[in-house]
Amino acid sequence: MNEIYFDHSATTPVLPEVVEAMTAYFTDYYGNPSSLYQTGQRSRQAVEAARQSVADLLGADDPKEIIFTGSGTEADNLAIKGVAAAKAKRGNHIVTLAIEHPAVIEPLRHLEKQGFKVTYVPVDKSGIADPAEVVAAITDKTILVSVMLANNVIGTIQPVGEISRQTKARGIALHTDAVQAVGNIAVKVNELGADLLAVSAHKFHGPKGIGALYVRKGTRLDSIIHGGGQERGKRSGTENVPGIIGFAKAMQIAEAERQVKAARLISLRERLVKGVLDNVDEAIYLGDPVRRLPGNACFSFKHIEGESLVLHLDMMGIAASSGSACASHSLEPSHVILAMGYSAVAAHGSLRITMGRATTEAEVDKLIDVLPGIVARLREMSPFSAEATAETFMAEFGGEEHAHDH
Amino acid sequence: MNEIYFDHSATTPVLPEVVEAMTAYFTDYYGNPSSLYQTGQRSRQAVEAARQSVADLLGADDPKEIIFTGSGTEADNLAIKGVAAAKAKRGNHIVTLAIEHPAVIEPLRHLEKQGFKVTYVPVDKSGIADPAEVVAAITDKTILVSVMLANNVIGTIQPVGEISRQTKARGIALHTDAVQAVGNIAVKVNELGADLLAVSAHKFHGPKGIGALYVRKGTRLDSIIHGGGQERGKRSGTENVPGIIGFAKAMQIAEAERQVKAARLISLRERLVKGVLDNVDEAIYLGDPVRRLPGNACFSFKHIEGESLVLHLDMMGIAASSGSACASHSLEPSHVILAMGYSAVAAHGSLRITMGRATTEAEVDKLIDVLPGIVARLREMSPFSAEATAETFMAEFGGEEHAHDH
Amino acid sequence: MYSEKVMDHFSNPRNVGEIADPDGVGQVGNPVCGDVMKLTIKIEDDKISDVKFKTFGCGAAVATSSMVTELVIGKTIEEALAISNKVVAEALDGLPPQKMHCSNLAADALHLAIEDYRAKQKAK
Amino acid sequence: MYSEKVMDHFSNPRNVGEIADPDGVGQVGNPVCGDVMKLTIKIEDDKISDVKFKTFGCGAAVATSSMVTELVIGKTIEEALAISNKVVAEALDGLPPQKMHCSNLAADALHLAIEDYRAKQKAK
Ligand SMILES: Cc1ncc(COP(=O)(O)O)c(C=O)c1O
Ligand SMILES: Cc1ncc(COP(=O)(O)O)c(C=O)c1O
Repeated sequence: MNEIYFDHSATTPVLPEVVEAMTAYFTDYYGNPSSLYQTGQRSRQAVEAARQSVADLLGADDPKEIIFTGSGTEADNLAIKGVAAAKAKRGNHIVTLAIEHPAVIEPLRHLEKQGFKVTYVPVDKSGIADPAEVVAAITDKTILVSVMLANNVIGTIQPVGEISRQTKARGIALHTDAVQAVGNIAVKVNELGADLLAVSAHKFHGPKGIGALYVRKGTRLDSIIHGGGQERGKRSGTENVPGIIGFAKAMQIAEAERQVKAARLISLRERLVKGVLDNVDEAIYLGDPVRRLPGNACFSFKHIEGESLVLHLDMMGIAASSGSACASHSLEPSHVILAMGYSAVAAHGSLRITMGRATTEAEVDKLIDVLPGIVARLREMSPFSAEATAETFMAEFGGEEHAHDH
Repeated sequence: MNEIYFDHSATTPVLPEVVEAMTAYFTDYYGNPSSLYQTGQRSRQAVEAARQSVADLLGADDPKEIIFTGSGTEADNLAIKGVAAAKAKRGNHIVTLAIEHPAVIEPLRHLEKQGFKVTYVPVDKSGIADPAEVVAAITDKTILVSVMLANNVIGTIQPVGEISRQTKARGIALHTDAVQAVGNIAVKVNELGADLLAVSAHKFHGPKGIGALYVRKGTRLDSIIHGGGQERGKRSGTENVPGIIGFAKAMQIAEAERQVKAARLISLRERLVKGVLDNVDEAIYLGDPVRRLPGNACFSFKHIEGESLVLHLDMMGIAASSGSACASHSLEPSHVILAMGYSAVAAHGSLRITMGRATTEAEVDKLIDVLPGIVARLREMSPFSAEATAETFMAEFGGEEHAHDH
Repeated sequence: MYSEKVMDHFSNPRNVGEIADPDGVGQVGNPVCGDVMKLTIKIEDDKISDVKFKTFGCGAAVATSSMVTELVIGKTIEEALAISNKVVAEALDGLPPQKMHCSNLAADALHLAIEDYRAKQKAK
Repeated sequence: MYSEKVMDHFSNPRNVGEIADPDGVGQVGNPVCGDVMKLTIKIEDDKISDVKFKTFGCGAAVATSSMVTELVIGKTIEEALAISNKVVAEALDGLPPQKMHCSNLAADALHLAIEDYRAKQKAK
């Protein structure tokens, strides 16, 4: 196990209070919420109370607007494919950002294969989209605009509210992937003007395997998992009762702690950023310095590769991640950092630090302490240097490309 | 809460050992299995060990053949829509049974809207399909045969192995919904000859919200939830690590206990069936007396309606369910009982008793004791009688039909 | 799922049975849908002096039948005709949405029984 | 994810650096893919007397680079040419499947370095 955990955007530990809230629903209140008898109705009531709580926390008008799913990814898939199927007759065009999470990008790629057209709006160097550009991409055929609220790599917060004013005026559904946002910044569906909004519990100290999609009343949406008709016919399958209880409990705690936590994380982040930039040469602080998640600090270090950085940190007990190719399932360099206009090499050299409720100043200082040495060691090993950069290498050895068929 | 639980086919309590196995994965080993560092790799190893265990218990050749999903319903959806999408170019015909669970029927109805043709093979009065009829339904265009292993209402076990010999010979994928079977009867993918097989943990004392699909090597299958590429690209979304651990642990225990439990449940069931048929007039024991799940006993009582029966039992602390219209999300009478050739009224008068590992003789005797009184009371209240049957009522008042648009 | 009032009427249904020589009979529902109600009424001086029901159906069907008999006894025919299915559901503190349509037909049975009574009166 | 041997070579890489006046240089990979390896070799009496590497890349890339240098020192040119990427991966007790293709290029770099040496010999 790692002593220091700087990867809260990947996942978070479930809080003991949350586990405790769930436990009785495994062993005692185990009834199927669709069952008529008391043991079943006990589960039904618990699920509906949790739904009400989640609706309230999101500022939704009606608990019926909350659909529980098996993950944040499923919530995004349901929003995108669900609207596409329901509105296919009205149009076949969808607008999104170039920096969306694969949970949004991949369903869209899937729709593209079926004849939908998707516009991937770029972002600026700080990783933020221009609302005017998003709106300008809308055509007569547009049925959905999907703009993430907070980015998972660089933590930038997108101007969803500004965009929704326009989509609303044109009667186009607006989806926002708020998986990284909930628990970290204010997320209120009416302030955002979102018609659909995806959440995942394990990002705010709830359990893995439970997500939710907010669906504004009147938004047409087809189901993507068919069966017994649970969740008002939008998501069939026996309800994950303990998961739903844990989701609501974790969200309640996260929301109660949010503002105090955010202030603390922002000051820790500033300390970290200053420490890193002061102590490591040729380091870039990626993303917007202000419009970003409180706990996110993302860097790129010249001439070195992110996975190696992550492995060296791991050997010192520090858990962090990289937007680097090798750190994820895909071997491509982070499409987010590329979309900001950085080179593939800069993207490979990225390190993402995401702090959370238990992060301490001492942990930040430890990172500031060990990072320069690791970077220096990797740079020593790097074939790139001030003279022989990746760019000159590319010019010389450009033919050495190999197919990416994995 | 109900003191006596006779609804193990709806769901089961999670065993304390299973909760215990999961707990550390909520709070301590919480890493994202896709993360490189130790906390992540610890989760990865646990997930892969669980996968291996599930593969072994199912007699699969390779743990890669196991895909974890968010429910049994999702596993069925993935099997059906996944094969349909992957093989749409080869054909558009699917064969299934008239008595399948909505987790199979509804994805098929969805495919029918997209131009697929589905043959729903009938069953005999005992609720079992004739393998020859299933095979006879296969055409040049058939890409999938989906035959449930054990039925959820009447517990009948279908001749999947006999059917698979034919599908294998013709190179057609065979899916079997084994959600009710696992933990109750032997389920080995090679003996069954299944190419796809769906499982759900909460049916055998594992947690809700986690299922699995076995996919035989070489079976072409598209994903239905797209994103980060987890589960070998077949099911994206951060892995539900505690759920997967709980799934494997529950399945290990269920399999270890299975044979002893089955023998005990069969004798309890015989006691129950004799007790009910001896003490209640005009009661029908539905389904096959031998080829059925050990713990399932399903009845139909003339002139009365199932939900009322279930509510009266509930008032006496007994949890049971009905194939009745009102007991489920749909208001239709059980399509399973109708498919066996019974009338809608008989279907409405059904009571499903499903016993489990903790069921005792005393509980069975309690049911035998109270049931006759409840049935008598409801019959007294019923407008039907030996003279005025539902059939004569239909003849007289046939015009009184109202639309089922809910 | 059901309110306490529904469960009260379900577990202790009022006026179960059939009047031997009724002045009016009303029967509604469809066995295929799972709900059939039969109401028999006795009328004296334009008032409902007695009413009994028999019902095949779910908890909601039984409870609405029972409730309608309770609501109607002693009422004039005009008052009884003002009782709608909605009134019955409200008197039971509401019904689950999926039960509103099929299982809430007791007032219809009542109205049919009154119609039957009037038809018989005319025929005399 | 990585074997102990990979992690050993990753955390204590052997023969890091660049030979000042090499007899052969081999460079492979592509910065876009995230893995670039540069091998410099010294040849004496048809044997590889020294080898050093510099690598930009992930754990697998660093470990395979280190491993190939260890495997090759003291070998004849013929023996060195028999070392394939597969041999290197096996010497490390295997690599994760997704790392086999892009990050396992050290043997290619070695072969290019030998080619470079031979080309230079011919040019002399
Ligand atoms: C035969 C059968 N298939 C599929 C399912 C669906 O499983 P789940 O509720 O876990 O999605 C069930 C139970 O609900 C079932 O009995
Ligand atoms: C922005 C964003 N969207 C969606 C997801 C998917 O969530 P989950 O892994 O719970 O499916 C994630 C995290 O993985 C995320 O960061």
